[in-house]
Amino acid sequence: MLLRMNQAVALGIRDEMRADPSVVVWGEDVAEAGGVFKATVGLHEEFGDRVRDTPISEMGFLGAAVGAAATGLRPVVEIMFIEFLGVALDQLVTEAALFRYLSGGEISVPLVVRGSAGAGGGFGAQHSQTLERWMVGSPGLKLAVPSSSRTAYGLIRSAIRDDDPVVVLEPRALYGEREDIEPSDADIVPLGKAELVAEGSDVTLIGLGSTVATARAAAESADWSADVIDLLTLQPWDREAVFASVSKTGRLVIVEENPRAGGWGADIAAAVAEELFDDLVAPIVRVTTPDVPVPFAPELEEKFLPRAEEVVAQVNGLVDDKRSIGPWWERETVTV
Amino acid sequence: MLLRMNQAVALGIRDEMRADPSVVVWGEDVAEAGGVFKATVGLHEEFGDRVRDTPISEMGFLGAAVGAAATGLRPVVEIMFIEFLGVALDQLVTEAALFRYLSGGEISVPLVVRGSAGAGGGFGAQHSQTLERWMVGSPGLKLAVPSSSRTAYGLIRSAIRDDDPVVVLEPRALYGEREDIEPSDADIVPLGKAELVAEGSDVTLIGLGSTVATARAAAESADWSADVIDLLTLQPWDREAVFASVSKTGRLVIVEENPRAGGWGADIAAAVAEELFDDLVAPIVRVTTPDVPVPFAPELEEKFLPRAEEVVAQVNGLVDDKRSIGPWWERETVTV
Amino acid sequence: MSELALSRRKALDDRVGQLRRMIEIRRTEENIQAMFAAGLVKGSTHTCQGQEAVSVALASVLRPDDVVTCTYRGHGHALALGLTPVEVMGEVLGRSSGSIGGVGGSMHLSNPSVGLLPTFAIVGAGIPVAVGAAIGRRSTGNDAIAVAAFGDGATNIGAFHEALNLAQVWKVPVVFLCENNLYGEYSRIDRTTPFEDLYRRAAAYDMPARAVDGQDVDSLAEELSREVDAARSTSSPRFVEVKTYRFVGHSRSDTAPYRRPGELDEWLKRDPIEILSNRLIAEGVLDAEQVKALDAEVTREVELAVDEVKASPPPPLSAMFANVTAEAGV
Amino acid sequence: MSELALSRRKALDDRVGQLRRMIEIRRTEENIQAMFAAGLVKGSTHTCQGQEAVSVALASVLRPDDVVTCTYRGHGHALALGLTPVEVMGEVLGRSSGSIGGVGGSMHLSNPSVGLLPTFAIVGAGIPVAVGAAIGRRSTGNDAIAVAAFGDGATNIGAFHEALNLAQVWKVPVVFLCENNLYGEYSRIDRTTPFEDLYRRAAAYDMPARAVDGQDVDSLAEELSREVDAARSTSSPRFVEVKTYRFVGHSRSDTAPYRRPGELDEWLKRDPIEILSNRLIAEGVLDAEQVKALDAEVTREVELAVDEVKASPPPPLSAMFANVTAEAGV
Ligand SMILES: Cc1ncc(C[n+]2csc(CCOP(=O)(O)OP(=O)(O)O)c2C)c(N)n1
Ligand SMILES: Cc1ncc(C[n+]2csc(CCOP(=O)(O)OP(=O)(O)O)c2C)c(N)n1
Ligand SMILES: [Mg+2]
Ligand SMILES: [Mg+2]
Repeated sequence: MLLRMNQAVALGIRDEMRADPSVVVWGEDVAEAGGVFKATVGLHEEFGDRVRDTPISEMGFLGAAVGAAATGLRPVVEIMFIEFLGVALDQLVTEAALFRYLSGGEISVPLVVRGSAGAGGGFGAQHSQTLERWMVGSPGLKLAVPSSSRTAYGLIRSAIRDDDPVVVLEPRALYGEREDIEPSDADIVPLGKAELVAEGSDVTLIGLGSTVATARAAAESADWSADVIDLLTLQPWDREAVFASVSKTGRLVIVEENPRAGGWGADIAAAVAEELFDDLVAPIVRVTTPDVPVPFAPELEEKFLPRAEEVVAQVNGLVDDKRSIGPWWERETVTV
Repeated sequence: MLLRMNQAVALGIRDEMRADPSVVVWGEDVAEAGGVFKATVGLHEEFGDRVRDTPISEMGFLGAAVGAAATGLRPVVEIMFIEFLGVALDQLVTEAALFRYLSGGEISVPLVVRGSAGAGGGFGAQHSQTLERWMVGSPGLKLAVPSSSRTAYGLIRSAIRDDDPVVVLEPRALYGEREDIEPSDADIVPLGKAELVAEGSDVTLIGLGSTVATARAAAESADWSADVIDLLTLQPWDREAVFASVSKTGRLVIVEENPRAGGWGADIAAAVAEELFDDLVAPIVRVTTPDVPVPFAPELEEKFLPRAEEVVAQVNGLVDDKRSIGPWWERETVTV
Repeated sequence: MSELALSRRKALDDRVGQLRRMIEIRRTEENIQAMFAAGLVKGSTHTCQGQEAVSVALASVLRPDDVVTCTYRGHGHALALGLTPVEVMGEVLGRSSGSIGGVGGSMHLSNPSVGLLPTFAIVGAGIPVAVGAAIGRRSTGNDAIAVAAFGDGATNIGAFHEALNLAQVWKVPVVFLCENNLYGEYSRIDRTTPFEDLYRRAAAYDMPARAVDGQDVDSLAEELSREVDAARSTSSPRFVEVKTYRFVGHSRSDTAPYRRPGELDEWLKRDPIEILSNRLIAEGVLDAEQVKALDAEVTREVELAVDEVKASPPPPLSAMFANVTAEAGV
Repeated sequence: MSELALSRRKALDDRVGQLRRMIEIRRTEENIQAMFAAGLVKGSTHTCQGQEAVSVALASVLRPDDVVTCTYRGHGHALALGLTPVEVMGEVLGRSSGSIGGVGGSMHLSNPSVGLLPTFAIVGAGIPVAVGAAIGRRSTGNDAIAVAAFGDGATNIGAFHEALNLAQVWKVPVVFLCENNLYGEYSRIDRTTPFEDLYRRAAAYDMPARAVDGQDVDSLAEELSREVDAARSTSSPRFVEVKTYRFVGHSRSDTAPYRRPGELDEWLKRDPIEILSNRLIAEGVLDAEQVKALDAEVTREVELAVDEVKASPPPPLSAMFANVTAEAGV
């Protein structure tokens, strides 16, 4: 069936709720309204009080979810826009992530936090970031990012089954994208495993969430050939898949929807540069957004985001001259 | 005079308060008690109500500081342990950092957030992290980390003078360290500038805060010679200083007090690997903590932190074999 | 821009000016919704039809140096405080004519020259900021106050609690203005909050508090004036709950199917524009024809503003890099 | 370990057992302070002398499957709920004999088998967690409740507000237990909070609330029992403010110079251990000699525990890598 990504999320949650009565869903307007982004539609009808609307109290209901997870439930909490974690981060990274450690392994916190993330929707500077960096580097926490209906379905199911707190960042721009799938248990996407979504030999392109399509589009439009990796899980990321590909291609371009500073690709670039030093025939390039707030005006927002043409330009530089040409905002003269 | 780092902080704030009546200091027990870490001692006595104790309400008083900064004051807010930002991050990164942009440049937020950070003091998993990654990648925000009494004095003064929100992460382990200085205006340390604290030719070591001493100790104990860079400001970091040194030495080891995942060194490693690809004669190595919570037991906490011996071992690998030997927890067999 | 804003503010000194402004807010919001429906507005918009009296009454009793923090549902406040329909709609469309040049969007309007801090897209975030703004203003020896305007739903978030406590303990002249429109997004207040009379929450901070009608701009302005004066003269906080209602959905194309049956109709009987129009007619200040003419005139003005905005260019690429830090230039 | 904890819990069923436990808590805390002073404890410790009755009364009225969240000032609660002095002091010293093997320290004790979730080092963080824990327990058809224990200072933080609201709206059986010891760190309550009778804050959530004496374990147990039963049977939250006092500084070597003159002396007259000892003597349950002997015995036991802890090894290196995620092994 043709499924939009938000429908795929709802379906994944539904299937886990059918399989396991301990799964509950909490968040602002997730029950009666089925979520602001319609990613929980139908759940309240089917599961009644297991799906609950909360007051506007992210710290309160996320904290409650931590407590519930520690005592037998598997709460799936929606943080409508991931920025809202800014009022509740403590419960996720300082409490949930550390409970197993701080209970000497006696307590698991099988909590899922779903948050919509990213730009492209015209939601402005406070509702358009991806903010992986708030979660990455929190020992005890896992972080996954779907790139399609299929992977959204598969990852949310894995996340719910996982015995540790897992954050799923759903690229908001993809909620409306359709994919023809018949999701079933066979489509569960394991955490920690990347997927090779295109094969080639000249360069490895890594995408995550919204940038997987960007990387694919770049690969399809160019005359070099690329391995395109959909990373899917950022914490822990799939070193094996990345290293295998880059040792083959010798070139790596990481396509990230986040500012360059603190962006998720830096960890991977650093690890590859360290471990595959001798295999690299050209510098690793990160295609990111500039280090500025997400602009609202549609023309600027589009330019702000990583684009396939930019990926192509960067790979061309690596293939032709073995050098990095620098990001577009350094190449073009932008007078402020 | 022999000044402990906490005294240097207080002196730096005092000098700015004397120079500028708009500087105020708010935080939990910063006034009458002079701060839990005694970094505001004497200020309440000299400046009265400009130094205020707050309720335990990080979101409330940090938010109030944002409003005060937007309307003419220069608040210096103490976040006792930087983890406490987990209950207030929104005000720093989503409000303060974006106010200039979201006011079309009409509003400045000259806010300073001081937070004690890091391990080594036996404060356990929820009071020992450095958490630079919560701030890095927030456009609009600056982030500095002193490594000594002199730099603490100099950076806090720059931070207070700066017209944007600046976070100063004070390594808690250094509060008690003494340095013989006579601080004056000449000691103001500019934001965005690193310092070369030792010169050499075989390798560049970068430290930040607590790890500057680690890097120095390593350089002093080895038979290779190193440029040791005290980064001082992490956002924006001093590309010029780093690139100049690494293009000279051809080798780089970054010493970070944070987990490898999401650690601050990754950005620098990625940038150097990209821009100085041809200059590097060996892989860039990051010496970090393992990706685990900060353990309490003193024996474990000591082992957890980056140590000079580990830096030496890593550089030896680079100098001798042009290869990375991997972090200690992969070399030693740790059975769990 | 600040001249114009100040003169627009001054126009609220008389009641015809207040009526005019309420109509302007209504028409501006209607046009924004229409442009949203036509696909001209990206992202989201939160309009405030039905709550116009709150914005106008508030702006009419504040001084330009008083500071206001408000929310994404801030177009009405912005227009009342002095921004023009072009500045508001320009921002909503992402054009350079917008209040901050189009880089902010519907949720981010700003004009410090009339006391409007950048509007807040995070629920509750503006509440502690208002506390600090009052302190900031006072620090210059000025007796300005600050107002934090927020919704009923925001009273459930931590920042609300911390801000009220801090303001009371520090005796800060802030008016906490809760616009209780009975809904937070799609949830009615009774499903998220133990009771509807939110002014009662101020007792947890020993703060003087009252509930007032939000549909009659005359009585509201009187009440707000009293509270603002009290905050100013005693240098201490007050809490005012304004009973009001939004006549439209929460945002975007929300049709508000979650309303209680009949509730909207009841509230529509208390349309603030009608209440003031009828009273001005009853008092002989205007006649029915004049009210009609005024409406037509304002409607036309707003339509012209729509044309102007549509014709105005998007921001230049350089706007993406400006105003990030002091060093990033302007 | 869970057997032992349960039998220690059972020992609170009689009042001599309660006296014994209060003495044990007092001596354990004294030893911790002494070891801190001697440089044997790294970091910080927050001891609870003066508040022992709260821990013991609470543990005596809870079932082992009820859940408790408490704070860094949690040694007393942990001992009352069933942890041993060795487990507490072992953790404080970072030894493998500690409650979580020494990787947590003074602020992080845990034993889910008697309902103790990992104690919270972040002010307020445990309050919403307790709300969820009650929901979690209830989801299995069990009629357990949860208790959130926290200080006076914590009532000023957002998590407190959000948790109480949520518990009331969702009708969750939680007892919010505010140990009002008049100080948050070095600040007296009157400097951070508009009034001292914190039970009044519950009215902001329409929550039943009362203030009770925290020094007399008998009356306190009676009051808490009533509240716990009410929460359990009505499946709804209650707020209890316990008036108490810490006889020692906030943490580490704090000598509490900030106290009001005479305040400590007044409170020392209401030492919970003395109150119960005297009553048991007056009632003829024990005589003065027996109380002395009990004290000596417990003191000796705790000293032996100190020896045991000092002799116990630090955690192995592998403990640093264990229990990070489910995959990281145990
Ligand atoms: C911290 C946070 N949580 C959730 C949201 C999403 N959100 C935007 S508006 C809104 C409802 C707010 O209701 P209320 O405070 O009553 O204001 P109103 O919209 O009625 O004016 C919500 C939940 C947000 N912006 N910020
Ligand atoms: C969010 C946060 N802010 C500040 C602190 C530092 N801190 C630790 S204990 C404490 C005082 C708490 O006072 P109270 O709630 O009365 O509890 P008590 O210590 O008296 O038991 C403070 C401010 C913290 N741990 N967490
Ligand atoms: Mg509302
Ligand atoms: Mg207290």
